[in-house]
Amino acid sequence: MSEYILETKGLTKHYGGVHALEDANFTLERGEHVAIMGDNGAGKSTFVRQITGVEQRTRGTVVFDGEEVSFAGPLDAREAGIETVFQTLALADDLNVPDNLFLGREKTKWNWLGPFRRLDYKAMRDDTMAGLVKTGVKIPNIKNTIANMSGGQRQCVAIARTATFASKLTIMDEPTAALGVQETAQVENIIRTLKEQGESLILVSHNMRQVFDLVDRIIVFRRGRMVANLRVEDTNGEDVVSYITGAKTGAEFEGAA
Amino acid sequence: MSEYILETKGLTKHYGGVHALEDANFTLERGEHVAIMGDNGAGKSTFVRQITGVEQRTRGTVVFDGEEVSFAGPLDAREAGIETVFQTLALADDLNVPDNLFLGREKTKWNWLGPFRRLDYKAMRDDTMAGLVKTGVKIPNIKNTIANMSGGQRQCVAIARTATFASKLTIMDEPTAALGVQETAQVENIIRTLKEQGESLILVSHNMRQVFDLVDRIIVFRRGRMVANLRVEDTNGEDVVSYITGAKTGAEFEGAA
Amino acid sequence: QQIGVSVARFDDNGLTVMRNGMTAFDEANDDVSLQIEDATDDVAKQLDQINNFIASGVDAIIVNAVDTNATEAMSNAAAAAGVPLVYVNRQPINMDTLPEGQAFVASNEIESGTLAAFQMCRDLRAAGKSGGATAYMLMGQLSNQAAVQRSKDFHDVIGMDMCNFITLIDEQTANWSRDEANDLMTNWISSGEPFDAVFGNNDEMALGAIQAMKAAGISMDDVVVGGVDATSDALLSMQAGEMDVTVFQDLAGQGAGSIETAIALINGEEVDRTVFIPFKLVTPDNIGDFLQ
Amino acid sequence: MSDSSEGTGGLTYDKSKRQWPNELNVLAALILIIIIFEILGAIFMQQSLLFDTRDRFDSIFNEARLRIIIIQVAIIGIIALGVTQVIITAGIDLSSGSVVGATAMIAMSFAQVAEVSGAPNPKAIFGEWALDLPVIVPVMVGLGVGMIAGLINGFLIAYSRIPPFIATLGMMLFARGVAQWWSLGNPVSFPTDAYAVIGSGMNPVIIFLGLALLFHFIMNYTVYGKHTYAIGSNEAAARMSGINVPRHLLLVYVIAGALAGLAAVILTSKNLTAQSGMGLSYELEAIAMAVIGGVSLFGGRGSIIGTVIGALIIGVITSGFTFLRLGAYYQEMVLGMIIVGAVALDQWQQKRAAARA
Amino acid sequence: MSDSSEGTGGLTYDKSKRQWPNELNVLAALILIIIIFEILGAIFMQQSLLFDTRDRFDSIFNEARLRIIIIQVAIIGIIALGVTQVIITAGIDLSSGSVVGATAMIAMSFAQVAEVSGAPNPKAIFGEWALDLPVIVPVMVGLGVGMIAGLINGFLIAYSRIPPFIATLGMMLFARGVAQWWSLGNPVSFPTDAYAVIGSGMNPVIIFLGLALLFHFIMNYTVYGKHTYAIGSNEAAARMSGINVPRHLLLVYVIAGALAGLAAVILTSKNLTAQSGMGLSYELEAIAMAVIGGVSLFGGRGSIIGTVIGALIIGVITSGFTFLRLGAYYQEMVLGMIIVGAVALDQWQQKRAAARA
Ligand SMILES: Nc1ncnc2c1ncn2[C@@H]1O[C@H](COP(=O)(O)OP(=O)(O)OP(=O)(O)O)[C@@H](O)[C@H]1O
Ligand SMILES: Nc1ncnc2c1ncn2[C@@H]1O[C@H](COP(=O)(O)OP(=O)(O)OP(=O)(O)O)[C@@H](O)[C@H]1O
Ligand SMILES: OC[C@H]1O[C@@H](O)[C@H](O)[C@@H](O)[C@H]1O
Ligand SMILES: [Mg+2]
Ligand SMILES: [Mg+2]
Repeated sequence: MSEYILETKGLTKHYGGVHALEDANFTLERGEHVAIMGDNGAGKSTFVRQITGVEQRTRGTVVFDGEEVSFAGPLDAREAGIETVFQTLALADDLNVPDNLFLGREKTKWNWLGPFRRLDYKAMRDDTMAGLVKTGVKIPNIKNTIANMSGGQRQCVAIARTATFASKLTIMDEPTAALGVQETAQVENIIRTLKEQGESLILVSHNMRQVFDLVDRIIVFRRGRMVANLRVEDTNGEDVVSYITGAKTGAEFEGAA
Repeated sequence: MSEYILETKGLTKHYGGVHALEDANFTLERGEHVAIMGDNGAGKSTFVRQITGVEQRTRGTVVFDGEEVSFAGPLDAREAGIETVFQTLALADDLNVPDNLFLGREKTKWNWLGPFRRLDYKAMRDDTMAGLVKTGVKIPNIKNTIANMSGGQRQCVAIARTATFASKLTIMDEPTAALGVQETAQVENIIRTLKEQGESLILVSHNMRQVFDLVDRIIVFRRGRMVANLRVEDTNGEDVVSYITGAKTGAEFEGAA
Repeated sequence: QQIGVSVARFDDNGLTVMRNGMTAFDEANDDVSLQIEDATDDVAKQLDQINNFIASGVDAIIVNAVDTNATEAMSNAAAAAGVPLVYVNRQPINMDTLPEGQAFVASNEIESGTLAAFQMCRDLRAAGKSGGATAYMLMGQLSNQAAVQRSKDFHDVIGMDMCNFITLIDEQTANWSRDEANDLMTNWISSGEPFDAVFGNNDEMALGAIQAMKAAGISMDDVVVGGVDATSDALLSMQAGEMDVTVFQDLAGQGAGSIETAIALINGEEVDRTVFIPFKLVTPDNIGDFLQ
Repeated sequence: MSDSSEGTGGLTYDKSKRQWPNELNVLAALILIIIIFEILGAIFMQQSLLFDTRDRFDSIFNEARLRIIIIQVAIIGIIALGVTQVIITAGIDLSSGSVVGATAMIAMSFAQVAEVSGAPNPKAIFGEWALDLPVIVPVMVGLGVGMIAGLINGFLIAYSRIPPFIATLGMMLFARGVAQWWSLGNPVSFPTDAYAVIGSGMNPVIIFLGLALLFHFIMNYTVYGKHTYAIGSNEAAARMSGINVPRHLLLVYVIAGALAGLAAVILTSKNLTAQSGMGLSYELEAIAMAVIGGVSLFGGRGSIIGTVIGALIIGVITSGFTFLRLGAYYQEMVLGMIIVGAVALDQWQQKRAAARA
Repeated sequence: MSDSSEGTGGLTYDKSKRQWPNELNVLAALILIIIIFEILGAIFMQQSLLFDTRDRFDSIFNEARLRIIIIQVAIIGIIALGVTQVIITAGIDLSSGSVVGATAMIAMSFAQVAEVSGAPNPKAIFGEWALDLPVIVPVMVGLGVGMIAGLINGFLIAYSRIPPFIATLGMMLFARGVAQWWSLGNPVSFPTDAYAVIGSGMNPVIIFLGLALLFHFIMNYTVYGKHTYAIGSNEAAARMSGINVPRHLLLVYVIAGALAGLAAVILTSKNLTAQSGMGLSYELEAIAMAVIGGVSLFGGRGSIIGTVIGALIIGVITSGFTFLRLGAYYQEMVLGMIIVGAVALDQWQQKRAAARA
């Protein structure tokens, strides 16, 4: 078993003329929590999409859990053990909260019926309640469709979904962007619990306080390139900002951006 | 001319059994900047949607600029002088950045042609660049469609749109949620400029620091009701949080939530 | 010789018999090569098909017109390109002014509906109903000229002194289809109105009506049912004592005849401009002549 | 987390104000249409559409009318069950009518009898060996042909990412060609007695309602149903949530194809003949049933029950027109207006419900 | 903010890697199809599709073929110009074919001559006064009827919020009824000479290409065009941005109706007759042209140029089939496959472009 849960080498993604991600060499140790920071459009979400198979990379390799992988889609990534909260949330607007939470891995009965196996609504409802309570969100009626939820409620549903299923690696792309004060605190607690359970995590966030509170290491992206790799104990907010803005570039990344 | 630019009386919105907004009595003075805070699902966006005519209210009255109004749609609201950055952004995915920025009020030539008047692409492009620079966002190619923009880039386009057109009242629903450190600072500058120009503003935000930096007064919503109305100089973060969580309720709102 | 043929529609039972006649002729004659196109009941498409034939350099064109009123434009196109043209089965409107090198092999649609309706009238009299009889009519597609003509024929017949004892209760379209006719007849039966005769613009619809009446327990001896086409299903039904009247036209003969005429035109031979092939009434009395 | 709570955070939720299910609106439209016909019937015909005003039956209803109302929509209704599922995935199936035509021809060729009135049947496609086959053969052939058509549609849509409108438009043309080519346009008739039973009497209705019940259960209580709704609601989200979207879409189109194939079997059995023009424009009627029944063409919303009521609305209208002896020319005009009216009513109800809430 | 910069923040943008416009893919499909026909022609017919191999013309092209290729798609192509705009708003128009039928009948009744072969024309609808009218009358009537149909469609869709599929399906049935009722199914023929000129020779082609150019400009360089794309891209966003969405949609459907009306005028003039079955299934062909040309049925994407190329593809295929003497049974099958194939090619090109980028 390799010491890294995730490793990327030369990971690159171009959209036509836009070089959104360039030559990313990234490592994540087992149980480690890492934050990715950077300006809007720096390539953070692009990085997440390449790892999780949402898009096909232009070049580079991804090694997950000791094996070189090339996920055809997010289903593959999830089956390999990567749970993701995407920035776009990936919720089905016309379905209600429990349906969304269990989408793609419903609790069922009569499983011999294959695709026509019966849904266990009761069990899913109870688990949904439990999952939502962890995020601290208030939802008047979970049987309403997602289209009727507020921005923060939607985000909490997406987070509850990820937190409900165990995984080897959790990726959260700006999970608290739309959350209120209380809900943010709760979600941060969820992340702490993951840490205690030894699960690895990649957290994309613009929130400096949150990042310093929660993670072991900070990676900074600028213009599609990694420009810093900092242990939290060796750095501070101002320092990180100077990497984000381009005032500084990490020694090992010289010549990058 | 009344002293208030906006006043709501008993504004209420129910969605089926969900009482999203209940009996909101709200006032905003000319030139005043007010923040609306509250938990996820507290009813902030619902309040914004009732004022701007996106939805039809269940009951209550809205007085804008001295006249009782009942906008049939956001177009009416805009024509009356209300510019809004909606939480859902309201961008057309298949159009590019300048097209979105000027959507509904394009710069044109040959205006005698009515709906078939000619678009002045060049002028709109130049203004778009100027508007975007104000938000500090980096966009590699503004001719790419909005669908290809990162979360923060999209948000900056929506903000630039509002900032480009003068108005009597600007409403921003969580404008910096997806923004990076630099972009957030820039958008806060835009808001300060509005203050200097004497334009009124409603800012929905979960960001305590931002709110205290920018506004004159803070309104707190809880469970669809207004529960506090605080001048920033008379309060502090902890105090506001206790209103948000329900530990406290403003004297004049007793019996509300 | 290369001959282009444009047929009004391929999924039409009667026209398929005509087409079969053409194909049989084609197979029997090595020096003739047919290219048969389906105009899918679209006038404009038919005109385009003729122009495509011209562009491909065919030696002659045969047209089974979608709309006999639209033949003028077709005649003009063929005449301009100097390609011989033969109309088949349906009589062109510009028959009096056909250009040089054009002819037609057709039947007169007025006959078909009149023959059937008049025979039904006689059958009703013979059954002693001349004091008053009621009837339903199932019409073909309302945009189709055969449907319009046959319906009009029926009205004309029951307007004659000899047949005006027949009252039409209702007339509706079943779009030539047995299934729609079956449902429509069942709807009529559900209203409880008594009736003595059913005329279908074609046999398929008459057969659908018969199936509906049988399902409702109505004796086929009490109702006079007439159709047009003399399809083998209809002849079988007539043998079984259900269908009473139908009308046959020698469609296969028309098909073959049109090719012969086209070849004569190609060779510059003198041809009759009109070859008229009459309809024939079919009843249980002469059905033996039509069973193959 | 008690069973009675509807949400989290201890919020109260006023259950009495819940919006009523959309199916009730559709039902209301059905009842409204019936009432209109009854009134017009009383005025112009001095008769009732649905009730027995002539004492011809032992019940208070005009049973013959009730029966034909549903018989005449049962076959297209079966197609509409599949089309409903397709539309819920945000797809469309323009091919179902032509697939009925092609399947009708092919299945019927395996259902023919050897002897007709003492003479060998002249229409057999395959020669002697294909005559008088057990009834299971044509039925299986019908289902099989329908499923193959569905499989091709599904493959094109799910794996080649061709828009459903185009993929099924292509299949529509293709299947129409097959139907005509199969016996070169000639009708195929004279099925075995066993085959003739399938579509006789009320059998089409029983099959239609039985399948409706089955699919109602499947759409509401199984993983298949949930994923069908999820894909129609947000395909990208469904994909990101780990649903195997292509495989699921394939299954949906195969089911729709099988139902079209079954409809063809019942249709030919009912009419004792197969004609290459059969099924023409059934696709539009099936789509109309679904949409009148409240299925959203944008996907994600609708139900089997709604579609069944939609089918009944069309059945009542068809019978009502004949009942009123409305001139044939006006029928299409009025049908057009009624379809629009039913949906307009539904829209207005929903808007009112939302506003009043 | 110099003219050469493509974005903000001083980022470099590699222009050479820009994706090529989608129209080029459609053009490539057209060329591919031509090449296939040329190869098949050389092998099986020892002839060329587009070139003159028989020395019948003075040019190197088979002029008759070139002309018929475009003439036969010009009329439906005009409809497709309107349908393209409708689809770009994320709508659909199923009524255009039937509207052509109804408009054809009505317009033609005002275009008849008084004397035919010495006898007064028996088919005039209105009696003597309506014969031998100036050509502007039937043309205006045609445009007017089309616009009224479009107005009703647009009103139902924009103001009553009825889904376009249903509103135009209703109009399809309604207009078909009107077409048949107008002269009780009888064709209307014998137009004045002036009227006959409109659709003669290459006139339909000139009108088609002229309108295509006009709408190409309108869609790309005017507010009308921009709002059409915006509504199709995200209707809610367009509304929130302050576009008067209902009014705009109304305009789009009225334009589509006017184009259908114009097509009917040209069609009747070209064929010298109007028949109630005219226009049947033109809606599908018009939609096919647009979609083959790259117009997305989800709205927001597509172009007039694409649709024109799409129309040419259908024209080449139609003529190519006759040229190859492909049996009629196979034509529909192969046409179905080609439509699917053209779109599949387009999909594959786009995917490859995205991946390679
Ligand atoms: N269309 C709707 N139908 C039913 N309930 C709705 C609808 N829209 C909003 N709600 C509910 O109304 C409540 C208030 O929603 P609103 O969007 O105003 O919250 P918010 O304060 O803006 O929250 P956030 O901070 O998460 O954006 C929520 O409980 C939400 O679920
Ligand atoms: N499909 C696409 N086509 C073209 N450009 C794209 C596409 N997706 C993203 N981009 C561009 O790639 C760059 C990186 O985008 P990405 O979404 O990774 O940014 P990000 O770091 O996640 O930003 P944010 O903090 O705003 O979410 C941006 O400039 C964006 O415009
Ligand atoms: O055009 C369609 C019609 O053509 C008639 O000649 C035939 O008798 C009818 O059965 C019907 O098929
Ligand atoms: Mg991002
Ligand atoms: Mg909100």
